[in-house]
Amino acid sequence: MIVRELALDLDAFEGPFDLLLTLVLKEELDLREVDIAAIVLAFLERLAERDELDLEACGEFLVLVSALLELKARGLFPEEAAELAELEPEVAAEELARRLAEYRRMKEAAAWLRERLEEEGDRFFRLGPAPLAPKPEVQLAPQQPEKLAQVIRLLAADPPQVSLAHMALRFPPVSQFLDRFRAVLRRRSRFDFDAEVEGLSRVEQAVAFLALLDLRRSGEIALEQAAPFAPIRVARLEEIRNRDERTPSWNARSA
Amino acid sequence: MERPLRLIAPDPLDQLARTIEALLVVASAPLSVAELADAADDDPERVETALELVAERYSEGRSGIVLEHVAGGWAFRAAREAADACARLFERPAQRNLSQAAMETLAIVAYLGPCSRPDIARIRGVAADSAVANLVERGLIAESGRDDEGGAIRYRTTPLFERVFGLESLSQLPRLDDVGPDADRIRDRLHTVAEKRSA
Amino acid sequence: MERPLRLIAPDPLDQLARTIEALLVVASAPLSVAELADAADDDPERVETALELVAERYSEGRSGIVLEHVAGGWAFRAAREAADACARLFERPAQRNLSQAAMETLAIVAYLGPCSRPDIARIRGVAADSAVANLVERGLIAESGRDDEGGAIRYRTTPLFERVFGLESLSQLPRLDDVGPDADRIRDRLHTVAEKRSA
Repeated sequence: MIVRELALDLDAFEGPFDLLLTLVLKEELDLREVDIAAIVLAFLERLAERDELDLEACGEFLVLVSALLELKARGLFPEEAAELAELEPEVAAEELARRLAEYRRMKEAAAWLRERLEEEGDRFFRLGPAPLAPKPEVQLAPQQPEKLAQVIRLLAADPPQVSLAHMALRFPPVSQFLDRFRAVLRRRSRFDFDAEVEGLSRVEQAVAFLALLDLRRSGEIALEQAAPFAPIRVARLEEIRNRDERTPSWNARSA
Repeated sequence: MERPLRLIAPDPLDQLARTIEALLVVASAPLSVAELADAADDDPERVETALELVAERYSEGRSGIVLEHVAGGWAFRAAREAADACARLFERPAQRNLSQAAMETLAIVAYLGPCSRPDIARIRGVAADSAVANLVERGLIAESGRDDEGGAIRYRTTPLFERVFGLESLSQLPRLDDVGPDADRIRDRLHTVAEKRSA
Repeated sequence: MERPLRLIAPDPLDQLARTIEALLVVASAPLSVAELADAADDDPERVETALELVAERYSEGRSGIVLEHVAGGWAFRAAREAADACARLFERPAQRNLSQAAMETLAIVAYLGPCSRPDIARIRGVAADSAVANLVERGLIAESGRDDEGGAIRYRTTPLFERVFGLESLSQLPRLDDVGPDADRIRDRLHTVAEKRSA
């Protein structure tokens, strides 16, 4: 799935996600009027049409949507103690703007390269030596043994502590939530998603939701929601199908 | 200033052109003017002139072999009109089937110059390990030393990348400054918000 | 005998000749008439006739590229008049340096003793397959039994390695006391750093 081609039909905007980002970047569209939940719904609908969970697309979508959320939150609630609270606001703003612009530029570059590759598809050339060419022998000039020691020293040098504190967007692995939800389901047959992820950052909540989708796809759980935006109830599917103890194979698969 | 009278005719350019043809038909990769001049044991200027002759002879529509300026040098390739025939005989090069992840990773390496897997992951927001391994295997990017700080391996694009994409050099990549002013505007806007917040 | 007047030109043989030129300039091995006919989607007889055209165009004295019939079929080669130039192209001066990947792999094998590719990859943080293959091809490392545990092939340095680095034996390698007193401690240290780096 190509996230930037995601078709959107919102009150404030109709067209591909890509164009929406461009308009927001150019300030031709006020983000306050954009329903980000509707974008997420459109994405999830597209995701549900496929058999496999497209993690590549999910990652990409998360980056873009969390950046949009961040921007919108800052516009709407400048006082709100968002997850960037511990950061210097200027640093966070700088980082966010830089990343948005950089990511967007790289998407454009990738699109240009793809187009170029298609144009050049009818250019054939030989890779490697010609059939009747002589085989060259490359000899190595004398080398200093000290270079070997230097290379080992470089490999043995402590890497600096990489601080991630400046990163506005951090993604915990989906597997972390898969494990967590499975553990909960071993104790209880049902739980309330919203209560379970309460207190987590938005990004963590989004990843938790992906984990939920994955569990549903693999047939481990059923999801219920009384109405849009109502709490999501998660039920162990085995529990619904048969009230007996889980079979060993279920254990193996969920391990 | 008067030029000395030449009694002996210079080596005919045509012979140099034939030598260049011979070199290019056996070469494994594009050859620069300097490499051609060294091998032909002739002046780079004369090589440039002879290359014009060769380019004229081996051009689309005139010949099945076409001379092209690519990846910092000169190389022969098949004429575009023979693409269907080539496609029937040769497998589509692996370099031409790239996933979106690989394409974005390639764009980042091509535009930002030597960069490491953490650098790429930071921009794309997802781990770049498999995309990088895939591009290395296809020969489109290669290792280029290690980061001064973190010690992470850095990658750059290869001459093969330029050849596959039909680029004379990386400087032929289009500039991507369209978003630049917008990025500044967003930054200003965020600064304004930030100031309000910290006030 | 009078030849019939031809109002319609036959499929131009010249185009088929150009297609054959294109196929031959891309091929890595000689091509048979059957292969050429399949790729050009044409009759083998017509391909034979077109090959005569190509052979005439690409012959000694007329072109730097010469069509040659060898055991496996047809291929282009360099003209004999360009033999000296081609020899200069391929007699490259000794290579000055190894790539970073090759150097790191070589240093690991030299200091730690026989290592498998997984061992090397674990320390370098990236797959070692092509670096190992490259060093084996150059004769700087060679296979040396298999891993006790996983059964992976292990590699050691060769006498050529010692000659290139001016060593009488591996015991002459510069000491690395600052990293570790012996190979085992150095290995432990490298593993520790590699884990930190990938974290």
